[in-house]
Amino acid sequence: MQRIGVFICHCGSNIAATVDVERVTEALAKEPGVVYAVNYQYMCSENGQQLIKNAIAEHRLTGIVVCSCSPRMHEATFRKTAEAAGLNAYMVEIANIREQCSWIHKDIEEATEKAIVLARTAVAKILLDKPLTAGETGVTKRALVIGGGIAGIQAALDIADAGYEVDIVEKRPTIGGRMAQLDKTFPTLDCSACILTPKMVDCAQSDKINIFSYSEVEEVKGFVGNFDVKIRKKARHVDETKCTGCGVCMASCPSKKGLNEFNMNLNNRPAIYIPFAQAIPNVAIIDPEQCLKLKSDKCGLCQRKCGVGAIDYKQEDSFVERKYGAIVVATGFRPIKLDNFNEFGYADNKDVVTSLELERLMNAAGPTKGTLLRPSDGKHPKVITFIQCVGSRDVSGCGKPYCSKICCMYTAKHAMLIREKYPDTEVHVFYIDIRTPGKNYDEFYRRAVEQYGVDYIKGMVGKVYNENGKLMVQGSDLLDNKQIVIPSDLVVLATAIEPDPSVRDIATKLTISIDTNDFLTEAHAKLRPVESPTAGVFLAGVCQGPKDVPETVSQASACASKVIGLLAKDKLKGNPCVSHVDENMCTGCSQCEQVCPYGAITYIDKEFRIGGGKTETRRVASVNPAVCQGCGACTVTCPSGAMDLYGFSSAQILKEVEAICKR
Amino acid sequence: MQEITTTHKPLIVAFCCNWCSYAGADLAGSSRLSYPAEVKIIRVPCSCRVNPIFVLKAFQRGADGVILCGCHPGDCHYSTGNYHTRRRMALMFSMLNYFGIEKERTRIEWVSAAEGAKFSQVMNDFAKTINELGENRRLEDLRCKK
Amino acid sequence: MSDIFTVENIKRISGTDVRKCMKCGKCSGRCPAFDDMDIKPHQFVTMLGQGRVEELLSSKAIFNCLSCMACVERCPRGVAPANVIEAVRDTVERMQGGDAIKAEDIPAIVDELIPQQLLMSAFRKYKK
Amino acid sequence: MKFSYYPGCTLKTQAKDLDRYARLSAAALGVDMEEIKEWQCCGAVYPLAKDEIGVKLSAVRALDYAKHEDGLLLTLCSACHNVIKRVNDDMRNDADINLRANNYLALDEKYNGETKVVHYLEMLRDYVGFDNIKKAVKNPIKKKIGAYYGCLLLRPGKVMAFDNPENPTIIEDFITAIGGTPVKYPFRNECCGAYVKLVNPDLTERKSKKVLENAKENGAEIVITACPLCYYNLKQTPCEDMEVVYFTELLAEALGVKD
Repeated sequence: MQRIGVFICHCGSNIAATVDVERVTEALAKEPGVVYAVNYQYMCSENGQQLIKNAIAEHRLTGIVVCSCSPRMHEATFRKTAEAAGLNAYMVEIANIREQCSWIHKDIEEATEKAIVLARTAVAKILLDKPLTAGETGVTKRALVIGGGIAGIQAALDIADAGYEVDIVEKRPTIGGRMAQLDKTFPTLDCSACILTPKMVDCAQSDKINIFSYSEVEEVKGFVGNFDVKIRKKARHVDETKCTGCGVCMASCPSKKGLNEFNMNLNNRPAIYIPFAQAIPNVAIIDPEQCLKLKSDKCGLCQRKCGVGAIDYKQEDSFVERKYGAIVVATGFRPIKLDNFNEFGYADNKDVVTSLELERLMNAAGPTKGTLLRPSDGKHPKVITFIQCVGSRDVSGCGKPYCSKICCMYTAKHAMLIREKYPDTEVHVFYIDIRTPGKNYDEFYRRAVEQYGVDYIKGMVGKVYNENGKLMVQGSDLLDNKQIVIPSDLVVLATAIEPDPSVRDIATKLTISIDTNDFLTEAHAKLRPVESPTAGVFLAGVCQGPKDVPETVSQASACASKVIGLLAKDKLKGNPCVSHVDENMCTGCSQCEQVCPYGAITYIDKEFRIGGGKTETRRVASVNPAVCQGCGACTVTCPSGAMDLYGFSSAQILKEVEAICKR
Repeated sequence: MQEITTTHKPLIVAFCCNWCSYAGADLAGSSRLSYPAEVKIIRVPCSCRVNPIFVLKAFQRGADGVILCGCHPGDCHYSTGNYHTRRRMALMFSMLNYFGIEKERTRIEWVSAAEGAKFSQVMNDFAKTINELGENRRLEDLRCKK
Repeated sequence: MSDIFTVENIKRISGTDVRKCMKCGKCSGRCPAFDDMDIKPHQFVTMLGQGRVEELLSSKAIFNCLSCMACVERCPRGVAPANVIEAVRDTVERMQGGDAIKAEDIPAIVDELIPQQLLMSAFRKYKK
Repeated sequence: MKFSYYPGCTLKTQAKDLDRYARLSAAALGVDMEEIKEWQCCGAVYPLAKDEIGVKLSAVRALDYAKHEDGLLLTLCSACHNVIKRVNDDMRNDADINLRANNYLALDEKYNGETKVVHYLEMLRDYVGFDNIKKAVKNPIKKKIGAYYGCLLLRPGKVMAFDNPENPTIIEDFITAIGGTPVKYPFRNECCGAYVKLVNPDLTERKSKKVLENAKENGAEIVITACPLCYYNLKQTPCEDMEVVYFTELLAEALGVKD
């Protein structure tokens, strides 16, 4: 039998001026189950709390109802009070008679009546409250970072800096990601490699960071603080522990037809290769599509040449299973395919390139050693035309509806660098809008125009075609209301970016959500921008939305601080107001599993006694309280009524409805 | 228009999700934006916690109107909860309409934590509508009224 | 004629939502008849949105549009400038005396090889 | 293989060759082209205005006819193909046009876009197969041939679904199949100037000239087309050493059935 105490707060005159607290006290004292009712000036004050504690002891209360301000204000306070008095913290209900009553009503009669109803409703609810204990789980003090681009690198370094172990899983043979492919970075124009490669080296040298390159996440189980992850280390046919990265194998390889992915396929590489000079790990890898030994068992030259015996043609994929407390997703982006944009002639003309290809063409480590030469004939282009928004802001179904955000800035960068290095080159930029918000960004773009004389044309290109060896760029000049044709030597397309396609698979494995453009969804667009809706999983970089390097680094560091905050805890206290299942009623229909946004519900086969000494095995739902966030979606979806929510049970809410509807 | 009988005090049950609408109601309160006292709020973690049975129960016990408030679509604290609510309640309300509960007696509104003014305006408007519709007896179970 | 009815009617029969236009100018960048148009394809969309039908109705461009659909094909926003141009042309031709060619002019223009398709097209495009 | 065939007006008069060689070639390839009865002019241009129903009806009649045959309507003239394909799309996706057309025609059974509209080139690609044509070729056309697509076969791309509207390959593949060397040139999907010929011949002549010059610059000796209007406009344009022929004529020649 419950013994409930009701505590009515005056909140100075905030409540007492409109609500007749004495009448409320009298009325509530007569409620069934209520053994004590009292009013006081400030319940939340030291004295008020002491009053509650004393009453709990004196009247052997099993639960308390505080009629005061919003539970969003002082619920936590009164829970602590109750706990200090030896009561379970969840045997507390708040009747909001300030925000929902005294503050919005003027008539004392009306307000008092309503306050009584609200207090009764809270009593009706508390009579069915049960003591709840928040579960505790341990935390594995290690983080997993999926993706080894600048986002992953920065997050890993920051986490390692706080003293925690971090593993980076990178699907390519080296970390570095897209930033490693860039030539210079805006708005300062420092060399991308110069600022990135030291960070890559730091990763390699840190005793806290472990890099799984050429590896992929195979399977993820568990929950916040306790993820079990299986990692597939793809066979690179080179023993990482032995290879010194000397490069002798590359020189000896007779197969030279492989397309150099790092250089955006603009030149070739051997079948055994190190992606680029500063690769981390600096270890060779064999491309099985190109290797003569692996394809037809001929050759074997590299094995003979290798001084340390690192080549292993028989190597197979291997698996590593590790535990992690937190996961950072940083899977990055790629430029979209241009199949739907043949009006720009990308498929038919070698000298129509994407911006990322131009980065390689301008990079000292690129296929042209940093001299800007056009791919078709290796000549210096004299007229270069840039086209912005290729595939961005396109709702026709051919491209992407969003703004890719980085193109305005990198196009200004390219234009500027070209004019700086080759002042005799004419540079035109077709733009729809110039979007350069950010510190020193618009100034940067203006410099391209004012200092470097880049010709910006407001308008869009309709067709690019080859005529007598010139690329004719036909577009509109809207400010002049003319259609113009610019005979160019090189055309650069500011291609839209999209999340790396691997993100879909990762999202499924981590039960995190993805939007219609395949960007990962954050827990709250404004206030929790680096957290995924799944506890313990964090987002960094373009996988969450288009962003440039500085923004990516900020987000990665923010991610790291969230991870550190999580790993710093020894125990994670859960929210006890979670779902639970009545196994006797559960039919194992899976509907709750489908609506759960957190993947908190799994199915187990369980043995049940069915009388006569017999048992039967049934499939029933099982809620992981550490993962459940307590939204209650499953409770309503469940067709058999087996699902219920602690703290907000169906029976409680029905009682509240009844209390309100009692005339 | 018929004169509304003054003896009947309408009863309105409002289910508010903890993260947006309940906070919106708090903001309405702290901004002193009044709405009729017949509106009584029940706090739920998410609008998707509202079982159609709760709505039926309210009408069975003589409620004159039931309103659900949740986060704006796309802003749900639990990502997708209010999408379930939206679909589920569209069906529920049309069924109630079929039973004779005028569709104006049920409503679903999206109120964010910043929309105190909207909360008050929605509640005023809803209460006005309910007042105009008058007493609802269609699903009331008189056995409960001893 | 610049009444709201005409504007709305042109919008309706064009089947195009001119508000979707983001003013990139790709339609005009691609138009093969651009030099022969006094009002350019992108202007048709903008001006219809602004309700400036009087200027559109007196435009010569409506008779030079080739209906080649290049503008419709490339529009990144799903706007159809050609439909707007045709809607304006239809509006003109549906008014008395709006025909751009008359049946009695035909014998003077045709040669022996002219395909029926051309005559049919021209009648459909230039006559009520 | 049987198709209901919609020839259209021009193919009965000025473009008899286009039609005749198509029939001869089809017979050689084992394709049965059955001309639909009492067909009416398609209207030559698809009316873009949403309130034009009357001029779409003849297309619906032809489509409905084919529906009751084998459900495949074969077209040859680009203009007819464009009109009929787009009207068919309206009947499938535009409820208003569907309702009004059906109300007007009062057919025994409503027509809802069930028929599949197939262009002769699509028939060659998807039903006969270019590989089989290659096998049937007796006199390979060993020339450099430029495909002229024009507008009507390709655009609007989403409705016509004929080929990639900016980088089509079907006619090039056809050229390869009949033993020729396809010449890809950028203006192959540009407008020839079309019906504007009657009111602004200068514009049309400039457009056609550009197409032919562009084809020539890229090395084409012949330009082939499927459209009588393009054919006329290109033929009217003076361009030295450039032949313009219907694609069916080359097909018939390659198959050895040209009389």
